[in-house]
Amino acid sequence: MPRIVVDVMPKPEILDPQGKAIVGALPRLGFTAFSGVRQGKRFELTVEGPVTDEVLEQARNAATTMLSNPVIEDVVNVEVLAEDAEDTAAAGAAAAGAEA
Amino acid sequence: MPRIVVDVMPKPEILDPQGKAIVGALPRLGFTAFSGVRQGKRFELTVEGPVTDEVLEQARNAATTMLSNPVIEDVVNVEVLAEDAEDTAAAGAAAAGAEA
Amino acid sequence: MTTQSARKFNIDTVEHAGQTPETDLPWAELGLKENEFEEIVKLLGRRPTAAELAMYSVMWSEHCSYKSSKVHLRQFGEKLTEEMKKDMMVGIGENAGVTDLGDGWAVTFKVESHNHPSFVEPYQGAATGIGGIVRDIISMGARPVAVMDPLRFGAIDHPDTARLVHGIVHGIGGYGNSLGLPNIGGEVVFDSVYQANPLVNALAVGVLRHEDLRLANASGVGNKVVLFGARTGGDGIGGASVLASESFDDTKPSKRPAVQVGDPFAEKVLIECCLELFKASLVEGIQDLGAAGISCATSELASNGEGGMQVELTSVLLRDPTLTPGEILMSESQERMMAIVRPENVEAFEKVMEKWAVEHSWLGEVTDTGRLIITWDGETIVDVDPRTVAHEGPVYHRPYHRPEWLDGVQADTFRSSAAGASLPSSGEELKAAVLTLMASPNMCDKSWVTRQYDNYVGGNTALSAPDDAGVIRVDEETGLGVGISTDANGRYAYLDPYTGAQLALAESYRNVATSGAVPMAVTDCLNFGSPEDPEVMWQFAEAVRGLADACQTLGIPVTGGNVSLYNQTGTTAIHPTPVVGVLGKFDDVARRTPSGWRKDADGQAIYLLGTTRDELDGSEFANLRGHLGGLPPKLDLEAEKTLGAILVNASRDGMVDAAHDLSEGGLAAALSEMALRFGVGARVSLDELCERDGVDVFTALFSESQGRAVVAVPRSEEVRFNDMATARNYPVIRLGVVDVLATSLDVQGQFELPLETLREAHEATLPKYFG
Amino acid sequence: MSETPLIADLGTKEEAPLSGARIGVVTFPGTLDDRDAARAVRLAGGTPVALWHADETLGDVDAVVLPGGFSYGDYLRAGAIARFAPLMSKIVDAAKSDAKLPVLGICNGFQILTESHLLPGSMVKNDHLKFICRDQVLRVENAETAWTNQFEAGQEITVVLKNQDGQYVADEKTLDELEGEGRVAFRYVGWNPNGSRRGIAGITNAAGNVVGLMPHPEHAVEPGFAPLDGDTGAYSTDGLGFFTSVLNQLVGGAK
Ligand SMILES: Nc1ncnc2c1ncn2[C@@H]1O[C@H](COP(=O)(O)OP(=O)(O)O)[C@@H](O)[C@H]1O
Ligand SMILES: [Mg+2]
Repeated sequence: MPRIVVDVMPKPEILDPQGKAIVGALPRLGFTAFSGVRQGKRFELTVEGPVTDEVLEQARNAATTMLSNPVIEDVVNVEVLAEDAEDTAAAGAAAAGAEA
Repeated sequence: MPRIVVDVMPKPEILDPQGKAIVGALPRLGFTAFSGVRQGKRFELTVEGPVTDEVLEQARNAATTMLSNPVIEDVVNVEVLAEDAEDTAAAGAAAAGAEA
Repeated sequence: MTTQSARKFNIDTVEHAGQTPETDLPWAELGLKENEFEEIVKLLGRRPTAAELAMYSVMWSEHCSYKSSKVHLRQFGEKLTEEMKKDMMVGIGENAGVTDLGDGWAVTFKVESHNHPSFVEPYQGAATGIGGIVRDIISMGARPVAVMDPLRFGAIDHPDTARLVHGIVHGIGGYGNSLGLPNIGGEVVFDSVYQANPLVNALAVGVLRHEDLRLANASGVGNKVVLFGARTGGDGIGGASVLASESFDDTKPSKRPAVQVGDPFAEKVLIECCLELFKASLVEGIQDLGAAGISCATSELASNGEGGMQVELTSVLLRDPTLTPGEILMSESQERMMAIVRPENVEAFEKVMEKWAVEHSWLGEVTDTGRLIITWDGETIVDVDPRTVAHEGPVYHRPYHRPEWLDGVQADTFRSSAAGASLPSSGEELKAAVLTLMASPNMCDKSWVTRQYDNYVGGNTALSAPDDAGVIRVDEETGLGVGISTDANGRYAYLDPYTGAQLALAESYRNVATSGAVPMAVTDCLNFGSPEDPEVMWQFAEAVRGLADACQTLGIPVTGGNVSLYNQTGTTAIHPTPVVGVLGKFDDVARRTPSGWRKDADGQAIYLLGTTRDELDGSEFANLRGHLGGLPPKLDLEAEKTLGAILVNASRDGMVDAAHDLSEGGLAAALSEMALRFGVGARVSLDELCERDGVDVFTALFSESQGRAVVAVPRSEEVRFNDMATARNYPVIRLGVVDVLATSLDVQGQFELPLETLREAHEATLPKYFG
Repeated sequence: MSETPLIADLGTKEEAPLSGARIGVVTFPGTLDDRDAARAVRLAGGTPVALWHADETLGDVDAVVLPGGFSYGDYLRAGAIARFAPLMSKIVDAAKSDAKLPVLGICNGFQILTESHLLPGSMVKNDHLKFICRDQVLRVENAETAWTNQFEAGQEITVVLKNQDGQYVADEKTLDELEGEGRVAFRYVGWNPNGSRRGIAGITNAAGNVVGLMPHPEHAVEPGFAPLDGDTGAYSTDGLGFFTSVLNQLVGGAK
């Protein structure tokens, strides 16, 4: 079944405590190449049928109204997952998802 | 400065309480197109200089050893952020990241 | 929703099993021994189906069947006296024991282990440990009201310890805090013997009205069987998933998560939803799903009730539609319950589910056939006598013998050892020793841990860490309440498991009495190495015998508990660690005694109850010097009873304002903790004590003699208090006074220890290692 | 010196005289401190009324408390899903209406209020990334709101702090506005326990009827089950002031 990915990141001006903790810990494990880390969220929404424009529009709306809080977060990406894209056409009325 | 994205998702067979709570709430807001939701993490690692193979390798290692918990999570993606890619060449020895 | 009947399985039916007796079954991979498999064939009169094999294998595992420990645990029942049974409403054998508190109130509590899962995945292992024990409490018909967490970790400076401490503490908090259950106590102990075998024990306590008591039985022919809560996934079946062969079909994914992920939100909703069911009397019997999942719930409900049950397995709601019937039966998915509902209550039951948005599915009904019949799309895949699954599993009389090394260990006393040479004796040396002791990993301040736990939620917590017992109000009208403590000293139990187990009970009993509660009931979690090692088995047998004997003397019954075996790496077992929880009752929690003196206690007299002997073997002081040998402190249970009675009476009659028992670290630890509790100093002298008991100052400070407690007595009560102790013939001695102006612990003629210095040393240790 | 038993005052369960005011306490799935909030209302002399998140009407309550907890597990963001409950839209409307329904959001309730945009800013994880439970001293910065009029401005009170996502954040402009309009209601005294901007523990809307704070006043209402006042060592019942304030306001009492 096709999936839509929604990526949400903390706004650049908001301090990200988790990212800060990670950037502090990385060098201790020998990872010295990174000067900053920010931790956001990735949602994968499973779609029953084909990903129509209407469905993508729903995903975009859900992303801004519920999956993110505009005061502290930005939606940085909403897209159909590439690896599912080939299935998409074939997907049709497949059986229901496991997670409902 | 270039950024590397690391995406981490709960393993498919593992319960994802976050995704479950969201999938239950979506229809109440009129978002009926989605049969399943899984919530993972997205990390953005800022790189000081150019993204060499060595740096990417560090990111991959950090992804599996520190940014994810292999017992319950999969690293589903490690890549240079496309929108930064054009900067990459020019990046060179830019100033330090905001978050360090 | 997927209807599973549509799925293609090559189902191994009972009929098929009858026709194919020669089929190879993976009984060994499922952990069964050959004789056990043969026993199953004998019981059934044919080979088991794959689903039956799944059920027997999980239900006959050590964890579910207690096959190695059963013969010993019997003593808890055999040694019960009439006095001990008086307030016991439900004893061992049910999900948790229930004790009558009077006024129509009852309390249920139990401690359980989640050791191994917490080593593999500390956060989720510890979280689901809390989740599991809380479901046991719900299934008695009770509202869970508090949790506790006795923990053991490896050496504090071992590289893996921080991972475990962070994950486990975070997991316990993450789950317990989200359930709205205050954490009212526990233990944090570091010892290298627990390096790859950390102990995560979790205790939950719940309260109920008598009429809400529920048991796990399926009674009433025709009553419905319902499964509700989370969906069933592949959790806890294990990577092996040998049951893939059950379907004789190798196209299915064989990856099954051994790790269970907890969903505290789902459990919180489950709690409220169950309480609503109990209140409206909508369930007849109820059982939580923990280890062995549906196998356990169906077979236990059936064998405790009318004896028969019929269940259709394709009705189970799944998270993972590829699960085979055997896997569904074994799955340990969390946050599920099974209940028995009268047909006339079905509609009302469904209304409650709807209100809380809890998924449920009707699986079948109670029958009087004496058989547990499980079908898959109408075809019978399980047809067993449920008793043979749930209660009549194998019982082993495992060989045991006293370890040969024990004589040598017991002969190696602290005083005779190199570690016991050059003991502190000058005031400066003693002061330094007290600071070192109070900063040591086991004696240091634990608030780095306990601050991550909500101890206020519910508004009924009258005492919690760092006091001797957690105290919870049960009835807001009367103040009726309970106090609970958990204790164990693995080093004592290593030196002498019989006495060691008794010492754990005695300490817990003393802690509860010190807080002012009358001890009433016991729960225990017996953490040991491999029962297949005769020396470990001997430790286990001795500990159980010791505990049962001591319960009889103290007159309080074990009402439930848990056994955790195989806590060992290679041939090295952990110290025997019998964690004992004691529950006591308050008529009014307003009378509970805190473990330190307050700012308004100036001039109150400080008394020591009990006798101090030269007992340093197995002590924290010896541990500081890396020594473990000799015999643990002597125990006089009659003296403990008297001490308990004195402390309870003193609390009830307002004769003491603060009390703290003496245990690890002895008097040095007790005085330090009492002063630090509210940051109020004291002046004491040990001269009289040393003279009376014939010990030196070092021994007076660091000996771990039992039967002792320090109390603070208001001036107006001194005469009464002294009279009470003397009347009971209990040694009592005045050590000094609370001094609000002194900002130190002043041991006169020896040293003066500024409280700030002491506090800094005491509080720095955990943050230093764990951030 | 004092001979009174240290814990004697526990026994006196004096409740304030009933004012008759009805204070709704909302329960969402995952709410934890609802019974505690109801107890606090009762001890202050009000009548607690249980409200259910899925209710379509507010009934005849005079004020509403959104209590603490982990609504919907706080899995998405604290308060994010609860905000969409049917009852929340009624509460938002009533709070914004001319009637200015007094609303107090405690901890998760505060998070729900910011998610609902009744109050500005938001909460992120504590800067130390751990759950923290401690006795907490606050300074009352604004003693004019519906929920603080029984305090004095500048008064220091002791309540309970317990949360995981308690770090208050907002952009500088919003923070300056809050400060300028006197809408910072409470500030942490001493150590900032979660890294909140400008030490902010609670804020109010411009009208003063909607107040949100991370610490828990409902856990500082009953001796014996309350935090300790750092100075006197006695139990703090400072939290009662929140509830007596709203009762006072409802009977039309001025400051
Ligand atoms: N893991 C923990 N969780 C909750 N409370 C704890 C934990 N560890 C220790 N405590 C609390 O800290 C205090 C001191 O612990 P401990 O020294 O083991 O007490 P005692 O010697 O009286 O049994 C007690 O109140 C105990 O309940
Ligand atoms: Mg104690």
